[in-house]
Amino acid sequence: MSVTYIDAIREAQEVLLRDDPRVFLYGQDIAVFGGAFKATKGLAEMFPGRVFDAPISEDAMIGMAIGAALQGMRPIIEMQFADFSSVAFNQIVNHAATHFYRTGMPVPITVRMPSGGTAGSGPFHSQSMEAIYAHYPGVVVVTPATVADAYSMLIESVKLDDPVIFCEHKFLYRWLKAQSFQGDCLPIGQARITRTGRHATVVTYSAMVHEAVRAAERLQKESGWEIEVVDLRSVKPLDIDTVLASVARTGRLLALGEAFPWGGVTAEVVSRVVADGFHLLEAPPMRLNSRDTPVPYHPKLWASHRPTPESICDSLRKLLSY
Amino acid sequence: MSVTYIDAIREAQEVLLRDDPRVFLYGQDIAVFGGAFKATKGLAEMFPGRVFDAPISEDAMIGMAIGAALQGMRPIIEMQFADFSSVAFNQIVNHAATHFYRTGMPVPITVRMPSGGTAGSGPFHSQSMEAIYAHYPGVVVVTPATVADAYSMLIESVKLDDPVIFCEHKFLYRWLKAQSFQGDCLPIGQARITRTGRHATVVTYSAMVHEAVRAAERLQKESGWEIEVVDLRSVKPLDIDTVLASVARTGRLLALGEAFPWGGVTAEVVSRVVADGFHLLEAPPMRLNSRDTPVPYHPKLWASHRPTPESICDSLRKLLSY
Amino acid sequence: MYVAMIQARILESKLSSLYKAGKIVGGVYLGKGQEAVSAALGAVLIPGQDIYAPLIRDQAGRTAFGEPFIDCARAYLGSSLGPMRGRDGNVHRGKPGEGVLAMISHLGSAVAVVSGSLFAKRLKGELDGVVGATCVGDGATSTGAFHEGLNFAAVEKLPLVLVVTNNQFAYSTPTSRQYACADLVDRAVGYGVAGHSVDGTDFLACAAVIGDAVSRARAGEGPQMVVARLLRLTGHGEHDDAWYVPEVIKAGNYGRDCIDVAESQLLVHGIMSREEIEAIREQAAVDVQAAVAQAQQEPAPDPYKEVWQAWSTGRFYAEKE
Amino acid sequence: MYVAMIQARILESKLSSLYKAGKIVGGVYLGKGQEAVSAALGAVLIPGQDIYAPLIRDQAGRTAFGEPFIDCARAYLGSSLGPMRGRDGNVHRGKPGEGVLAMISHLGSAVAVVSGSLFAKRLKGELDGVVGATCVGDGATSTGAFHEGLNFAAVEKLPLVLVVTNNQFAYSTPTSRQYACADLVDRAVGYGVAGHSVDGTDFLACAAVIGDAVSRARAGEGPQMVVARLLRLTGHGEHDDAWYVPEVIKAGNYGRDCIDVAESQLLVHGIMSREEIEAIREQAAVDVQAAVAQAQQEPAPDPYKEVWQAWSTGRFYAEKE
Ligand SMILES: Cc1ncc(C[n+]2csc(CCOP(=O)(O)OP(=O)(O)O)c2C)c(N)n1
Ligand SMILES: Cc1ncc(C[n+]2csc(CCOP(=O)(O)OP(=O)(O)O)c2C)c(N)n1
Ligand SMILES: [Mg+2]
Ligand SMILES: [Mg+2]
Repeated sequence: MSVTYIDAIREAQEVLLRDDPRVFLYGQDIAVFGGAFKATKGLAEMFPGRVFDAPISEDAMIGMAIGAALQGMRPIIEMQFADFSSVAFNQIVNHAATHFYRTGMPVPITVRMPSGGTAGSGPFHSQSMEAIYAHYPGVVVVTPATVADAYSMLIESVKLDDPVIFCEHKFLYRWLKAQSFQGDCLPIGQARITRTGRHATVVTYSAMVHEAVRAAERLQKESGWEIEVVDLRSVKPLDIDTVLASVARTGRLLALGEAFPWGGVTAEVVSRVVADGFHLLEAPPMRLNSRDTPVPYHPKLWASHRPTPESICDSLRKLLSY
Repeated sequence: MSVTYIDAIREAQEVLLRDDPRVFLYGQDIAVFGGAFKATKGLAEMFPGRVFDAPISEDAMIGMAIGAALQGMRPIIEMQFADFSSVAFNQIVNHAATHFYRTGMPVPITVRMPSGGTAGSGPFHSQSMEAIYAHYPGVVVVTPATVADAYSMLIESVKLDDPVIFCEHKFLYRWLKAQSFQGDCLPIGQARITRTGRHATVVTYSAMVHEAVRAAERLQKESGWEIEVVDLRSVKPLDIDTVLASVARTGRLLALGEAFPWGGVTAEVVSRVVADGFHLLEAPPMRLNSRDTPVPYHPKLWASHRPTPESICDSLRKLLSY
Repeated sequence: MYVAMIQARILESKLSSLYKAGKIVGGVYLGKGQEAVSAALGAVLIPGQDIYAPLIRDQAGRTAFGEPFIDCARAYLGSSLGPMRGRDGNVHRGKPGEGVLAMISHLGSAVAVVSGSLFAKRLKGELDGVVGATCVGDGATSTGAFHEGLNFAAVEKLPLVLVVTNNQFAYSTPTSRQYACADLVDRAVGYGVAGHSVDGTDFLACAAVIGDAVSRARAGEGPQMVVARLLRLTGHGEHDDAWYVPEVIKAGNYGRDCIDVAESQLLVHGIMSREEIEAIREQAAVDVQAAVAQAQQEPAPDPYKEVWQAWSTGRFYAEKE
Repeated sequence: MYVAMIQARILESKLSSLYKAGKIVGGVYLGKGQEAVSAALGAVLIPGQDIYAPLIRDQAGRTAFGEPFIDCARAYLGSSLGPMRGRDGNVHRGKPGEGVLAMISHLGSAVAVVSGSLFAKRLKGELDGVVGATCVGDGATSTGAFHEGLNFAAVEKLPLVLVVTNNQFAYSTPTSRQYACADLVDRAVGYGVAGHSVDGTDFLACAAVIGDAVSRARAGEGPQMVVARLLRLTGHGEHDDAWYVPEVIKAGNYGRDCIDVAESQLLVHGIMSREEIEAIREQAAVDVQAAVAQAQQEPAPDPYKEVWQAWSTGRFYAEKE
């Protein structure tokens, strides 16, 4: 029997509710309905009085969570889509993120953000906002790419004392399957070598890990190139040591992400690698992001807006031929 | 007689109101009171019915501007502090920024954001949000560093058909003086070599241009190093050609900014330079940003949170000694 | 107005079938049960003059305001000739140059935009007799954007008509988890705007109350908030069977189908005959079918020809990229 | 409560002098004229049990709630021993572990946070007899955060006491540009919360009305919104001389100084004698002076010793940076 990425998220929440009386869930349509993506299916019935439907008030949802966290609770907030967190932006970056530094009292909230593009979702149900939150001091931003990570990192996120932006990728929800929820349980802040290689390193995270692996497999078959794929797992903190160790082996770096191209995770990765590992590089480090437009609605446009195995292969070929 | 940076902003608005009937001003306390920083002093009296006080509703202020722009107007919106634009974030990045791509109809609004740190302003009146907005496709983000740029770029911003985030630095408001508002009138999208040099390039923008120049002068006096300072002027679009040309001359790059260290302008600059000018570099490109905490309130902490001539000199010495 | 209701219902049924047949990518959100409210508004707005920001359940209002079926069909079927050229979808379509705003998903955000358009018209001296209208659901009233936008309109005494269609649910969330006032119309006094209440299943009442609100706004009486009570007669989207809606609500007055009510009212008052109604239905079915057939033959957007430019300022591309 | 008012007034006059003497960096925002409202709330809240989120004009409430002068003096004078250790300033100070929230500048954002604290207490079974209170100005009522937060509290029927101090201005903006309802208390019905109105210059009335609101919340009657009318008797901050406030308002009832009113009420009702009042004043002056003197001798924060860490999770620093 196989389990999916969304199963992992649901299961982690069940375990958290079961094991930790401080945990409660709050979000739009997450109680009886089980959430827009069914990430909380059945939990309201299993845990009466601990799973709540919220009004359409993202700002207040986060404000509420901050207040609850200050009282010792561990709220998990579901944004219906990451894109809607734009209206909760202030409470996240100015209230939750600054609180520990300002007062010494941490704000342990976990904000689940269904992120990333899927066909036909369009400009307001497809966004990848990890870079926006990671820019701010005080937040932890995690971006699980596997079923096991979705599971263990959600559990770990809730245990962390800092506010966590949990970017779960909608494309992976039902598409990504595994035999179980168990994995290597790497801690947040540690990257993983998803695929080893020696000719180039692709540093990426979330759904793009799988596209990178596909591209790597294709290049291996086609021309014998061995591409290493590093899954950052969390973009803040960002495990530059694992990245540097990989680049030390391969000498070549492609930073890959699905978010908009200006700034973002790929720029941070490249900047850190060149700062500390300039001498390791045998070719200019490259970046591949989405195109610099809103995420288009039509599947044909969408498929060419985000990086694909084809465009990743193209970038890698360029990188390898330098 | 000398004029200041804030005078330039006020004067540009006067000229715009005088010359373009589509222009109006909207913001908190900007009418009779003339604005928290007096950037609109006297304009309500000079231009009756064209300068309006807004309720404390930043989201609606931007929404209003979008609607007005769609009717052919050219609103200039004053945020009382850039930090408060966090509650207008959604209207800016999701409504204004996406509108041209989605519908073909541009949204010519200019949002004035009093940005950056000053002593004693603390975590919520000191922020530099340029990177947050620049991440999103569709917006123009400008960061004038001189009196003449504040003047000409504000005028040009209002003439642009795209939404412009006009990041004006509060520290420069009264501190920065010039003989007149006239400058070289470089267009938005073009960087300027503020100071020529041949040993290293500092790429920066806004108030940090002046700190970089100070650092450069100090290093020149101390040890004869000639540091080139590039003022980006706008961070999106970002004039990488001018930056690359400078790096081609100096072989060394320090990207400098006052914003938080994760991601941001400095990461974008470094990533683009290494992508296109890797072979030009004789040393690993460096970055210097603020520290990774909220902007502290106490002047002593604040002064050491942002880059200073001292810390810039330190970075440059490291860069030059590589 | 009744014609638009019927047309919208038939158009939407078609969209629903197409969705179930997998012919539409993306969501389908229907206005079933809300046609009277929606069309009552669309019908009294003046194209080319007024501003209209329809929301997800406003097919009837769009149709009443004059939207041709082909615009709708193109949007849902992803034709590159559609109003959004495949860049945005379905209910988001708009023609802002013609006064129909192109909504973003974030609920409540159109309130300030419509108001801003009116504010601009006043500055231009073109506000006389103009109104701006938008619709929100019970759920959207909980957003900060709704509050700020309405308050702005009230302070400026703009001719905004804000129709709140209280369909008892926001997705699956019942109104008891959305607000605690007795009736959403109680909010009007707190903003200093006029409040109107109407049974949204009652065709003639909708026409009267919404028509009156629009006239008042047009006459300079400031913002008008209309709260219409009814039940969403479908899922939140077509992926949702709305199992969570209790039978008792469905069986009650809210559960009435406004189209049935309209028909009997039209017949009783002798406004239309059964034959006329049948003829409208038949014609609508034919026209919808034609629009769908046309849109289905049209090309999808081509990513290789797509102009991937989010700025309108051309020189930013020419010079730099 | 009266003691706290006097103490706050004396403390704030001192802050004002220090500001004018350039001894304070950053802004000074005073509660002059608002002490009765502020203290009435602070005095009936129970330290160690209730949640209190004071805003910029709540020195009197803080004092009434038990804040020692030294906390205030340390914050304004930048002592590293202050509650915010120099990391944040002045009116932002708080001790969230003791139920006094540390405000951020963004107006309205505390409403949801206080409510969330109460929600948590309910989940923990510790809500009985507890209230949470916060204060906002007329201007803050226009924020989306205010709306969303209050609506949330209403839906959850939380024991929130929301005091809206309508001091006629938000910075320089008069209420006519802020809202269009007749009275902000008209908003209560739209949220389904209890509304109370009070003349904020009237000491005894404030005590009665705010005391009653707090008791009702404590008794489980759900959110209570109190709207107090008065005039800010100072600039927005000490940098502002408030020239834009029309004489006619200053001369009217709003312009009364609540401390004068309180004194005459205390004397008339024989609650205190003039000697007692004088003694309180004198003692307050001495105590304020002592606190200021102490804070002035204390060290400023040292950037070299500062722990520049925004995460509380230590291993993120140990491992990676
Ligand atoms: C700010 C925001 N949060 C969440 C959503 C997701 N969402 C889309 S429709 C909807 C329910 C809307 O309910 P209501 O306003 O009552 O309108 P109805 O669908 O009932 O017509 C939700 C939660 C959204 N679009 N915007
Ligand atoms: C969201 C937001 N926008 C703007 C400001 C800037 N600001 C600080 S105080 C103030 C006026 C507040 O007026 P009001 O709420 O009436 O309180 P009062 O100062 O009169 O007590 C403004 C505009 C802010 N703090 N937060
Ligand atoms: Mg609804
Ligand atoms: Mg006020």
